[in-house]
Amino acid sequence: MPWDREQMAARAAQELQDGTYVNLGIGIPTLVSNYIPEGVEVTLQSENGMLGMGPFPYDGEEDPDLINAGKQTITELPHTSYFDSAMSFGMIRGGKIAMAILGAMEVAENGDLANWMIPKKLVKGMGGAMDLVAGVQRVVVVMDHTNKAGESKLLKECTLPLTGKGVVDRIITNLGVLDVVEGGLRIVECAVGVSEEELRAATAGTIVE
Amino acid sequence: MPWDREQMAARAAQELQDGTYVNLGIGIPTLVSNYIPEGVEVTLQSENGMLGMGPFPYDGEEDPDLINAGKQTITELPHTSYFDSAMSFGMIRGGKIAMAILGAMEVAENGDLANWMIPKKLVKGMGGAMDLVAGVQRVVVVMDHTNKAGESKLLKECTLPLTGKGVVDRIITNLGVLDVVEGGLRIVECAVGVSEEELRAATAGTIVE
Amino acid sequence: MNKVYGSAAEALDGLLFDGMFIAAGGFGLCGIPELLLQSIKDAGTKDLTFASNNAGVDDFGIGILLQTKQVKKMISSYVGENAEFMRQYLSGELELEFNPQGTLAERMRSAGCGIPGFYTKTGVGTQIAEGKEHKDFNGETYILETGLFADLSIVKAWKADTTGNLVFNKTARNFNPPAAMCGKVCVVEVEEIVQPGELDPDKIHLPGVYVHRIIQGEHEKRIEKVTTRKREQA
Amino acid sequence: MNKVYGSAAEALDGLLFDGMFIAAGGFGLCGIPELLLQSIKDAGTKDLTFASNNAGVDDFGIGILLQTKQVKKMISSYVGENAEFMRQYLSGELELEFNPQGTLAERMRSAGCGIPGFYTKTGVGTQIAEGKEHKDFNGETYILETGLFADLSIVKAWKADTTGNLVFNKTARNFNPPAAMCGKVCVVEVEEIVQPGELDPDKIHLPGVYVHRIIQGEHEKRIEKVTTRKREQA
Repeated sequence: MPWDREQMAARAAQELQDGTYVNLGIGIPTLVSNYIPEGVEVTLQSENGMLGMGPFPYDGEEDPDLINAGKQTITELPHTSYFDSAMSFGMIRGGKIAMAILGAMEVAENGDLANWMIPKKLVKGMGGAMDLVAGVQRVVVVMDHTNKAGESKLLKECTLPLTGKGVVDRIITNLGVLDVVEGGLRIVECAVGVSEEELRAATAGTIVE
Repeated sequence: MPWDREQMAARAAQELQDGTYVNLGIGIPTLVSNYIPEGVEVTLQSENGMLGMGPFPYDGEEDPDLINAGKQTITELPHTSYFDSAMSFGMIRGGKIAMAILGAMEVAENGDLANWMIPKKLVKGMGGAMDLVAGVQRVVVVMDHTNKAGESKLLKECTLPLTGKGVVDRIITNLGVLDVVEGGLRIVECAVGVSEEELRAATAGTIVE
Repeated sequence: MNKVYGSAAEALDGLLFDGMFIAAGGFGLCGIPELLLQSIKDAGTKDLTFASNNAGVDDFGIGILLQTKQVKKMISSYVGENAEFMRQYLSGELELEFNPQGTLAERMRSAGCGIPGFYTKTGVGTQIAEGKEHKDFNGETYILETGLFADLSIVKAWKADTTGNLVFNKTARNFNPPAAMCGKVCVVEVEEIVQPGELDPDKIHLPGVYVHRIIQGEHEKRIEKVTTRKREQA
Repeated sequence: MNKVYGSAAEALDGLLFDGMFIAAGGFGLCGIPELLLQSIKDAGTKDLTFASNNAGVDDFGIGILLQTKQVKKMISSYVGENAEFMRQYLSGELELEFNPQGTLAERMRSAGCGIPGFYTKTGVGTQIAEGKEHKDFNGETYILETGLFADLSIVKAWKADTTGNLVFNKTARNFNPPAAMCGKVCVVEVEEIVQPGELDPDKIHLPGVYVHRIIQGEHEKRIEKVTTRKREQA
C-alpha cells in the first residue's frame, strides 16, 4: 500500500537534521512541520522574510502582516526574526539554509527539476523555487510517483521547463525513497507494502544499484 | 587676503542645499557643519553607518560605540538612523547622497581627483573616498590652492594616483572658487582681497572663461 | 526636512507619466501600497511597467490596474492568484517577464545601491538564463542579472517619522525596502506618522535618505488565505 | 539550537589553521572583535589573511597580531593609524590589498548572499581598476569586483540571543553584519546574551542563520579619538 500524503510528509521529516535551517515548499512539504522527530530542532525559513515560522494562529488571531510564502496566516516563535526579501534570498543563495523540501511536477534521473510551469496551460511563475534549488545545500523533493494519467514523474529527462539543473538530491514519493546518484536513481527504500518491482515499474528514469 | 580654514569652510557651507543628505570629509570639510546657513536643513551622513550626525559630545559623555568616519566621538540627533557599512555605501554608490565635500592633494582641470596616497611616502588608504566621488551627485573639494612648496594643487594633470576620474564639480581654495567645466577651470569668485590675476597665477591648470 | 503629504494624489502629483516603470513593494496582498495603487488607478496613467513580486488579486492590489488595462508589462515571480492577469497574458494583451523571486529582490536592491549587474547561480540551465551572459567563478557557472532602475517606487511601511525613516511590521516588510531603494523617487504610505526622535535610531529598517514623500492612511490589509488551528481543550 | 560557548578559545576550537582567511568586523577600534583577536593571538595561528576595514592600532585590534607577525596579508581600505603596519608594509614583510571601503563591504555582503561578482563604478580610472574586467551598462563604465569568501568570520555585536540573533549598538554595527555573512563559520562576541524571545523579532539586525558560535565577555571598547565640546553656560 503506497504512502498517503501524511505518510510522505512523515517520511520527509526524517530527513531533518538537528540544529539546521530548513525551507518547506507549498503542499505536502508544508505538512512536514507536523512530523518533526523528537529531539530534532529545526528552524523553518519562510522566504517572504522570516526565520522561525510558527504554527497557524488560533481562530480570530490572524495577523494580515504575518503570512508564509504560501500566503497563509501563521505565527511567530520566541527565536523568530524578520527581514526583507533581499536578505531572505541572500541567505538562500549564500548556502546558509541547509535543506529545502519541495514539491515537483517532474524529476529527471540527473537531478533536473521541473515544478514551475506548463507552457500555455499553467503559467503561475517560479516564485522562490529557482533560488532555493540553486542555493540550499540539499534539495529533497516530495511528490506522487506518477501523475493522474499514471505516468511516471521520475523521468530520463524532464519534458517541462526546468526549475534547476542537476539540483535534486533525494526524492520521496508515495512508493518510496530514491537518491540521485552517478548514472541515475538509486532506490533507498520502498514504502511499506510496495515491492521494489512495483517501484521500478513505476519509474521511467534509469535505476542504478 | 586669502581665506583661512574657517572662511573656506564657511564658503563651502554656502554650497549646501536645503533638504539634502551630505557627506563631509575629514579636515576642513568637517568644519563646514559649523557654518550651515540659517533655513538650510541638511542631514549629514557618516559613511561608517549613520545619517543625522550630531555635534561632538559634552566632556564625559563620549560613547565608544558612536563615532564618525574620522573616528571622532560624536552624538546623535532626533532623526538619526544607524545601518551597516554595506547599506551605507549602497546609498552612496546609489546616488542618494546629494553632495560630498572633501579635501584633496591635487585636482586636475578635467576634474580628476587625487587624495589618497603618495607612493612610497604616505600609504594610508582611500577609505570611503573612491566610493564617494564615484557615487554622490556633486563633489566639492576644499583645499589650499598651493602646497607647502608654493606649487599649485590645481593642475593640468594629476601626478598622484587618482581617487576618481573626472569627478570634481567645484573647488574651494583659500584663494577662491573654481568650477570644472568643458575645457578647464572657470573662476566663480575670488576670495575677498584676492585679485583674479593672483588666482590665475597660482593655478597651473587651464583657466577658461 | 518634512516629507509628509496630505493624500496619495498629492504625493504622486507630478510623478506619473504614461509608459513609466514603477517598482512596488509587497508579497501577495501583504504589505502592498494599496492606497497609492488606487491613486494611480484614479490618475489613469497608462502603459505602466511594474516590478512587483505578485500582481495582486482581481480586485485588490495591482489587480485593479489590470482591470482598467493600465498595465503593459509585469516583472514578477508569481502571478498565480490573478485570473484577469492570466486572461490578459494568454491573450497577448499583457507582457510578462518572470524573475526568480530572489533575483527580483536583488535586482531592486542592486539598483538602489548603484550596482548595475551581479552574478547569480539562480536559473542557470533554465529558460531564465537564455540570452544572459554566463561566467564562471571558482569552477561554477553563474549568469549576469541587471539592476532594476525604476522611475518611481511605491511602498507600504508600518510607521515613518516625518523625515522618512521607516519601520515595517513582521512579514509585511518583504519587498518594500528593496523596492523603495530602486526608484528615482520613492513614495511611501504608512499606518502612522511619528515625530523625529520617536523611532529608535538603531531600529529603523530603511533610512529616510531613500524616501521622498510620505502619506498616512487607512489600510484594508486584506488577508489572502486565512489559515487557523483549533484551540486545544484546556 | 544553543550556540553559546564558554570562552573565546572554546568558540574558536577547531576553526583555526595556518594560512586561513578571516573576515573581521569593526571600523577603527569601534565594534571590533577584541576578545576573539586576543584569542587568535594566543593560539599563535600564522600566515593569516584578514579582510578588515582597518588594521587596529599598534597595541589593540588586529595590531596585536601584527606585533606577533601572525598576519601575512591585509585587505583593507584604511590603515593610517598603525605605525607597525606601515613599517612591515614598507619593508615588504606584509602584503596589502587596498579596497575602497564600499567595495570591501559589498564584497563581504555579496559572498554571504551567494553573489560571486558585481559591477561598481567605484575605482574606475584608478589603480584599483587595473587588471579588472570593465563593462558598460547604460553608457557608463563599471568594473567587476568579486565576493570575499572567508574561512572564518569574527564579529562583535551588542546582544545575541542563544540562537544567534544579533543586535548591534549605534555605529558599532558598521562592518560587522557583512563580515559575519561572508565566512564559512561565524563566531560572535557580545556584551550580553539573552534568551530567545527577549529580542523583538522585528529589531534583529542579523538573523541567527548567519551565526554559528557566540561568546559573552568584558570589552575594553577603546576610543581612538576623544573629541568633545564645552558645555555652554546656563
